Amino acid sequence: MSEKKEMRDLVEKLTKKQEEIRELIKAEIEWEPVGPTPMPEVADLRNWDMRLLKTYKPWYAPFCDLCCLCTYGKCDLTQDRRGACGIDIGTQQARIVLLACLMGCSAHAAHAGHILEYLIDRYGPDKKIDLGTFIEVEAPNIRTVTGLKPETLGDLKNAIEYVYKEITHLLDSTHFGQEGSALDYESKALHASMLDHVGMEVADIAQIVGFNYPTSVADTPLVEMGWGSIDKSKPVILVVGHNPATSTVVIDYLRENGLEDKIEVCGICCTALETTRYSDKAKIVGPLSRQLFFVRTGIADVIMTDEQCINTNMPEEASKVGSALIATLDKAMYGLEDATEMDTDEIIKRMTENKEHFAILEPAKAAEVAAKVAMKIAPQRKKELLSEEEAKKLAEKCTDCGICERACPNLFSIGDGITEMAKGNFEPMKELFNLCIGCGKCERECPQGVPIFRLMQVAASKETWKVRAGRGAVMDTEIRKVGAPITLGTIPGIVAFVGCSNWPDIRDIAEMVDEFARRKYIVVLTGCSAMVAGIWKDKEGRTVYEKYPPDFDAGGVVNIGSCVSNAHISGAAIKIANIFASLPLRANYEVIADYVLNRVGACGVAWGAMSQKAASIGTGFNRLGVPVILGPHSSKYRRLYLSRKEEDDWTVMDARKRELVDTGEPSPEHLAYVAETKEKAMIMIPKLCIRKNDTPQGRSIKLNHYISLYKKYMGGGLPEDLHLYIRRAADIPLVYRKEVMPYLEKIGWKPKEPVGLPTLIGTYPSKVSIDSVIH
Amino acid sequence: MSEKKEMRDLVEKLTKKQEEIRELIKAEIEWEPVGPTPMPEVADLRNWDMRLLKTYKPWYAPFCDLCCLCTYGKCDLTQDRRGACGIDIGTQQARIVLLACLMGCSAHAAHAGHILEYLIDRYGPDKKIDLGTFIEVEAPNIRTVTGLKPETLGDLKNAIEYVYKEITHLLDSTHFGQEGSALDYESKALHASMLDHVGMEVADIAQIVGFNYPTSVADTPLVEMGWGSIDKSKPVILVVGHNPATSTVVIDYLRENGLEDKIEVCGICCTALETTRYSDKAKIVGPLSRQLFFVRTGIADVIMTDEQCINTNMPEEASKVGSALIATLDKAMYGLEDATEMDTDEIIKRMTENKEHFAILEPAKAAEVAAKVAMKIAPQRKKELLSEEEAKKLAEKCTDCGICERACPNLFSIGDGITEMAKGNFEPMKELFNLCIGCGKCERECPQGVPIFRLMQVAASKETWKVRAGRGAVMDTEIRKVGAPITLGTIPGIVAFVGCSNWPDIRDIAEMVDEFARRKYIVVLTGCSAMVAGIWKDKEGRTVYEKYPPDFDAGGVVNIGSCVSNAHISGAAIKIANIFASLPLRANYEVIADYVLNRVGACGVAWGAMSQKAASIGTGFNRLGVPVILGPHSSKYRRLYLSRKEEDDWTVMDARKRELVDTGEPSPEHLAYVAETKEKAMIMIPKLCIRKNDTPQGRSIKLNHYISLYKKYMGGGLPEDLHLYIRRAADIPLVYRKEVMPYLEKIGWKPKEPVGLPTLIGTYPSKVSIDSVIH
Amino acid sequence: MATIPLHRVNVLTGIKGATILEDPGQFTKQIAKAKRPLLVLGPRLLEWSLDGKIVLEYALDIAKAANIPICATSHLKGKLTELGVTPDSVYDVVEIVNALKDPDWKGVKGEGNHDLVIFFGIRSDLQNQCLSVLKHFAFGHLKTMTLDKYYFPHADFSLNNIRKDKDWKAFLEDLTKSLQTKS
Amino acid sequence: MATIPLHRVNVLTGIKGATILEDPGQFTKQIAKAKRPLLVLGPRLLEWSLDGKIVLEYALDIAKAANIPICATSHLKGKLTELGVTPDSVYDVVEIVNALKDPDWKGVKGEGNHDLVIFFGIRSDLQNQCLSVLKHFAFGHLKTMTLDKYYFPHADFSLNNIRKDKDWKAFLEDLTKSLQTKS
Ligand code: SF4
Ligand code: SF4
Ligand code: SF4
Ligand code: SF4
Ligand code: SF4
Ligand code: SF4
Ligand code: SF4
Ligand code: SF4
Repeated sequence: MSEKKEMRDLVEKLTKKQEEIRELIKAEIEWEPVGPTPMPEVADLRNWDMRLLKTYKPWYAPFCDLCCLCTYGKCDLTQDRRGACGIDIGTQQARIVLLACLMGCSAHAAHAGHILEYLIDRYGPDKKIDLGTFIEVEAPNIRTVTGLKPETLGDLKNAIEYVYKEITHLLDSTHFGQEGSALDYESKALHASMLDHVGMEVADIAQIVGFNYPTSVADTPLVEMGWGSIDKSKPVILVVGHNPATSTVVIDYLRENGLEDKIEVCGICCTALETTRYSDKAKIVGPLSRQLFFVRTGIADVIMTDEQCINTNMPEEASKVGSALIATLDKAMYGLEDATEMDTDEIIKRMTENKEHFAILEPAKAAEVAAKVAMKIAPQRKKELLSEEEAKKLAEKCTDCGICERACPNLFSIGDGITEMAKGNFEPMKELFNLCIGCGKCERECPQGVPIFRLMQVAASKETWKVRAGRGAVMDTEIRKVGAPITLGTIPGIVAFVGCSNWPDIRDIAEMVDEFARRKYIVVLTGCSAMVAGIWKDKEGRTVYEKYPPDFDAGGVVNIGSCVSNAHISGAAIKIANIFASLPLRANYEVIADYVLNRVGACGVAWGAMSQKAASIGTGFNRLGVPVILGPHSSKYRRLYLSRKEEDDWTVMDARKRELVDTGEPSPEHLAYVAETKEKAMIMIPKLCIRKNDTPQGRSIKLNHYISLYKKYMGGGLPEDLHLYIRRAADIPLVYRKEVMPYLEKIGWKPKEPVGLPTLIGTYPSKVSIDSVIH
Repeated sequence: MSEKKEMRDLVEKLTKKQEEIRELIKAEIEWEPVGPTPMPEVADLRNWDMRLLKTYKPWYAPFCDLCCLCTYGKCDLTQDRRGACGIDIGTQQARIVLLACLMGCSAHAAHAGHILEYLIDRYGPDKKIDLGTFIEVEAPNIRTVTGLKPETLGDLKNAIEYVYKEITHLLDSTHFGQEGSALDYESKALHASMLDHVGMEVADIAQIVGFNYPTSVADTPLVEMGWGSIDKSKPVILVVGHNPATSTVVIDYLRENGLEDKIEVCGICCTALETTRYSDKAKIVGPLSRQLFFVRTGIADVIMTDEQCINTNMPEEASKVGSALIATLDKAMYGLEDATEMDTDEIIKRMTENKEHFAILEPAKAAEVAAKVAMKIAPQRKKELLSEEEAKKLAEKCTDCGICERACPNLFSIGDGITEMAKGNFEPMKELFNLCIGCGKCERECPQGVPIFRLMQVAASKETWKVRAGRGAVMDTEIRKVGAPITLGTIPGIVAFVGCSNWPDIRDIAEMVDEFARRKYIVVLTGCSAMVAGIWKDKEGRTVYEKYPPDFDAGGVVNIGSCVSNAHISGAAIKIANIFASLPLRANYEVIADYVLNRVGACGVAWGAMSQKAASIGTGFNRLGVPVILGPHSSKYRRLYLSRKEEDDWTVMDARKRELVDTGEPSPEHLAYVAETKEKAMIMIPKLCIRKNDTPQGRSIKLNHYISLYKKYMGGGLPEDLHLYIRRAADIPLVYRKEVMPYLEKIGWKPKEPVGLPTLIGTYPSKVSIDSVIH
Repeated sequence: MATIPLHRVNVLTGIKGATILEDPGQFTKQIAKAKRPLLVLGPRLLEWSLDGKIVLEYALDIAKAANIPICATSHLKGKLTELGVTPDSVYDVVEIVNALKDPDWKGVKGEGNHDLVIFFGIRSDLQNQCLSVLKHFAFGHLKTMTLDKYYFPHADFSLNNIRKDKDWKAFLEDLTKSLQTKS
Repeated sequence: MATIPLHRVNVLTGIKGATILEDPGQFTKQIAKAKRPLLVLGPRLLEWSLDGKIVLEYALDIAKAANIPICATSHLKGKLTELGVTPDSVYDVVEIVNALKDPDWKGVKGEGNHDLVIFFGIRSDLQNQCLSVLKHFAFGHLKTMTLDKYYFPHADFSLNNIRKDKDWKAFLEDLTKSLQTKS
């Protein structure tokens, strides 16, 4: 058959739908052959999901015995009962997980869509995507998932519209009376979460291109963090949220009007991280857990909220301390009057004179109003912090009744701390401040009206810290360098500290980062975790950002950026498969995910995971084959993916020999796992970085860390499951050989042949052939 | 200024975003001027919403004291407490309502998208939309909301993609830490629900065009309903759900293979309604409440599920009675193997021999498999129904312990019924069967294992009924005819019975339909309500479909169609404004909704509302100014929109005189209201059809019905609020004048000037000018 | 352990569940404490009967004994008229609840909002939802009570689940007596 | 009325709440009933102390008194080793719970899955979630119990909230004694 005829046949066989997809992804541009799943729909990657879920079974911890989602309810789902719709307790949990992942995915997708629209308005759809000299694979998630290589902002739109459509289909399935299988809901959650990485990638590429954020550079500026770093003698604008459209325009406005040194701009949450990518004069107050505390200091003259992770009671909180508030996005308008089309002077007048708050959805107008209002009201506002004497006095109101403790999600002994404060001992409250997640429940419950958050002003350290500004995508050059050591195992792993601030102790992140950077892991960070990695200093007074190089390389500590920058972490894993291993990524998700699962020793740590976005980010990593460790409270997400190492089947295909091999090796052991303590997390991290592809040298390095951290935190001994990870004697770390060898003999360990080219392809039904995993 | 220059200025002033919207809606085609809100975004109609919500304030009945949506939770929201995110109990309810509306909206949008894709695959995007001779305004919702006049299937795609995008933005706002205002969440829910009507309209137009459903015709065929109508001696295929892509192809397959008379096709829920629009040989088993009952009879040889409102435990239920199951859509795959690409014979073999169930996402293949499997297994299956003797025996197991009663959402005395059955008295169970919503909870709880659903086989009447096949859109010619009498009030109202089957008594609908058709209201129906309107016969043995004409006119009873056909009801209201009143509808939502609210006496009755789709359908009607009455259990939706007639402000603008008029007239009184009983509902319906625009003649007709129904069910007397609806003596119905006049005098009633052209435009901030409401 | 409502749909999900009162005297005490009680009567009172007397009549006895004004919901007014009773107000239950939320409402007597609202005879799920409205949005100015034979978690004071109709009847009669004695 | 857990996050939402046992004897009885009990100990036992003795030691006394095998979660093994105790198994809490769900699991002793699992010393929200897993997915083959000073709604048997540490201490000591007597 001539090539032409073949082509014609192919084209004839294409359905209209396939044709349309090929058009959307510009299939005619042949940068790589179009893989099997361009713009995959709900069921297209289901076989892959089912294969993952066979080993990593969902573990459900229902938060409630009931379902309350329709008017047939409430339905009692205890003891194998089913709701009126037929659903059981496990499937109901899976449905809620899917809903959470959709809420997360839609948050980023809408953020991406909004930013894109804004930038296309400014620059047109043809504005080129250029991430700098060292980044050619600009959009690994988009390329892998959709098959599109985006070259312009307009191309990104095609990608995000595909996400919108899939969100709708997935949300449909959460409706009354649909999916009856927990596994299918999980497959849908995995799909939603993969899409989340597409959405995040669109958002951050657009931001980088549109706002000129740093790119193709590792040593981004060090910016200041800490509420003590904010000069409250100046007018202060506080930006809170995630969408930097407005905050960047605020910086523009200040620059254009020569006000950059006259007005302090500071931020909380991801908008803070974004703003410091745009201006290193902007400051980071801290993560979400500092929001209520900082707002209640009254230091901010103007607060600008955008979207996600902002206090929903902000108007009241702002009014209480006399701050002005501007809501800048339609996601959260607080019932405020929409002043987008009101005369600017009128707005300013009403904000300053009547102390009214407004929604202003036009960035330029919001920026101007913010600056002018801040300058106008700052001189009149008293921004006195509490003195120790005043604090002592206020603390005396506390009767140590313990009511606040009951409301505290962490059961902290707040009363004890305050009682001590009344005695002049501020230490317990200082300690508490580091543990506190800032939920505000304690103060609300206090029958004595003790202003707990104000008291914290005295306890909270005014120290300032350094955070490296987020750098966006990992460079192709870096990937080229680390590809081999990562997949062979000689770089023991990539550890990604990501996500929110619902952690047991704010200092945990910095401690873990230090431990693994020292051990020459590649440490990457995003979001709230990226901030608080900076709140610890070594003896020389250096934060981890100053202590370790900012390179994506062994021992580097890299702030990738905000939440949406998480796509660059999944992107880096994908790029290892593509750039280093030369696997085509175009519409080739299954092969890439299989590669990552079996060969890229990466592990996410979402220690303070709290939001629905954290759910979708994490679950998206899971579909790609990256395990995630969560903090203890994250059992409240209701679902984990756990294997049972002794019982489960660890068979893989050896792609070279084309035969199934029962490895018995639980690597990675879990996909979504809750660790009780940071000590346990630090034991798990090295283990979850083990991959079947490790060379003996790489494996011995990984096991070295595993054993050494086990000994450090378990008081000696050897990990109970160590033998499962030792294939041959060469895998045993030299330093531990004397201890390990006799142990292995004792338990009757037998060496095994390592697998040449481990893959799951071939172990389950899939359109993908084994050939495609060989590069 | 020359016109050209003006034009240029306008174009120059358009942002890229506006340009893009103009392109999507083909603004250059000047069938009407483009109104103020083409493809409106979340905040664009917020002022209208806020105006509605000022009068019709949200009433929240929390279903739970807590929020459990993120890992900060559970948060206690009692007694004005706020969650860690700052949310309060009211705002949390509003968030859940928004989520419900989004689940509903996405269900229809995904259905629409799927059908469109399927049809575009078959016919190409250029297939013309033609709804027949009498329907020129083919897409009133799409035209009004988006500004697009869809001419082809491809145009519909633009509309649905707009919906996808908005869904994403709205879902974003449900994420942790966003909207802090219950009213803003309501505005978003109203937005989502308006979009739902767009999605439904897309779906049904596509179906009508693609499947050649009846259109531009009133007297569609009468089809058979009732489980007794199914000839179980033939192979039986049961279709369940909402999306008719597969069921239509099943009919095609039977037709093409001469099997139409050899295989029974019957359906439950909306797919049943759709299938009877395609083939009047198909039968309707009944509404959703009959699903579990019918499945457990085992009469179906093959069950085909598609999406929404299908039992999530169907594989197990099917297996229990030996039915074969095919899941035909990715929304609900039940964990079944996806056989879409498996060899057909192989599937049939495994289904018949191994009794396996499969997912088959390709309609043609699913249809072929269904037919072949049904023919193969039917002869081997015993489809014996329970005899009265057997039933009595089984009923004897019942100890009348009352455990089932506790689990019953309606607290039915099932045990009593069964005890009577054991004694040979089947009456109580017959009665129960009419009340039962088929949730299955009773049987599951029974410690004696009494097979309650099987027993119902004996109690359930095998009578068959007639339902008129759904007819789709109301014809423009009909609108022209009724426009004047409706807006003047001489047709007393349009009553729409819509939605699910969670009603207090399945017979309520037919009774209400009869009452209002007799009173010369226009009665329209959709969904499960449209079916059960047929389950009552008058003395001559006629159902309401036989008793009343099928015309959209006074005294007509019109089955519009399935759930998605609800868009034709909102569409009819819109068309009255457009065709009769000549108001331009293009991108002119606010003006149209204001018109409907003040001048179109229509009222929805969602008596058995249960699903999230019912939430969005109803809320969409609300935004358009149509009030909805819900059944008592619907308080479990958590939110109503109620006014307080004496306290609230009933000021409107008189558009002719350009002055504000305090009418004191609460019309319509509520937007979303729960009636405790059908009696109360029947008193409310005429009242909620009152509009400020009624002429004296029209008003007196409406009040006539109000008073007469009040007397009928309240045992005499006059409605407590009657005086509020009497503007001048001429408004008083003649027959009641003697009674009413003295009463009015007694309470000191004073006549009022009626309002010439009542409108809310001008009573709140809006871009829309009063001029635009004058036609 | 939580008292599980007889009606499983009405299980408490949350923090604040009704206090169960068993003894008519306890009810009388709470009613006596109230300055402006209100009895909200629903259509189920027409369907239920105890010893051949519809429960509505028991309800009216109670109203009379304690001189509590009545709000008749749904179409109850018809039967009341028949029994020669004129209700102090006629609202559907969601409407009266809507008014009760407002601390400044004038009440059915025009003497100010009520401080104790006794619900009786509304469909169990709807009644519980209505009680929830008041529990969350009127906790500052009123308390709620129920006389149905089921436990209502969202009320302030509720009977426990009563299995036997004769116990319920006895309770209703005793309550009437106790109220008569009191007043 | 529902027992409100001391930890408000752990409020019961649903049907089945833990039975509160007050008396050590009741605990002993339940433990004695079990054929293969298991004690799951968590890291909080290192942080809490009563009268200068870390609570872990009380837990070990109980284990010894009743001869119950121990699963040490998190990094607890370190301290146990220090105290000269070898735990029968080392799993993190979500892992042991995962194994316990499986009725066919061999148990920490290889003698079959456990029929009573006593949790002690896990972070309160996590412990409650783990108890929920077993309540929903292992109710057919095992019961759960807690010894922490808080009420855990998802357990089968739980202490009530104990305000005073000395009461808790007394309970733990009495339980040890009671178990010693029993065995
Ligand atoms: S699922 Fe959540 S909101 Fe619903 S009843 Fe349970 S705790 Fe309450
Ligand atoms: S969705 Fe299902 S389980 Fe949930 S309340 Fe409705 S019928 Fe019950
Ligand atoms: S609730 Fe108030 S008084 Fe009681 S311990 Fe806490 S801070 Fe002190
Ligand atoms: S603000 Fe901090 S101390 Fe207070 S309840 Fe929340 S976590 Fe506990
Ligand atoms: S990391 Fe979590 S809490 Fe922090 S900004 Fe992102 S989503 Fe919000
Ligand atoms: S979303 Fe808000 S109220 Fe709900 S659990 Fe999270 S913090 Fe609490
Ligand atoms: S199936 Fe019918 S009788 Fe049984 S519990 Fe449900 S509604 Fe009640
Ligand atoms: S639970 Fe079973 S035995 Fe008890 S009354 Fe109901 S049907 Fe009869």
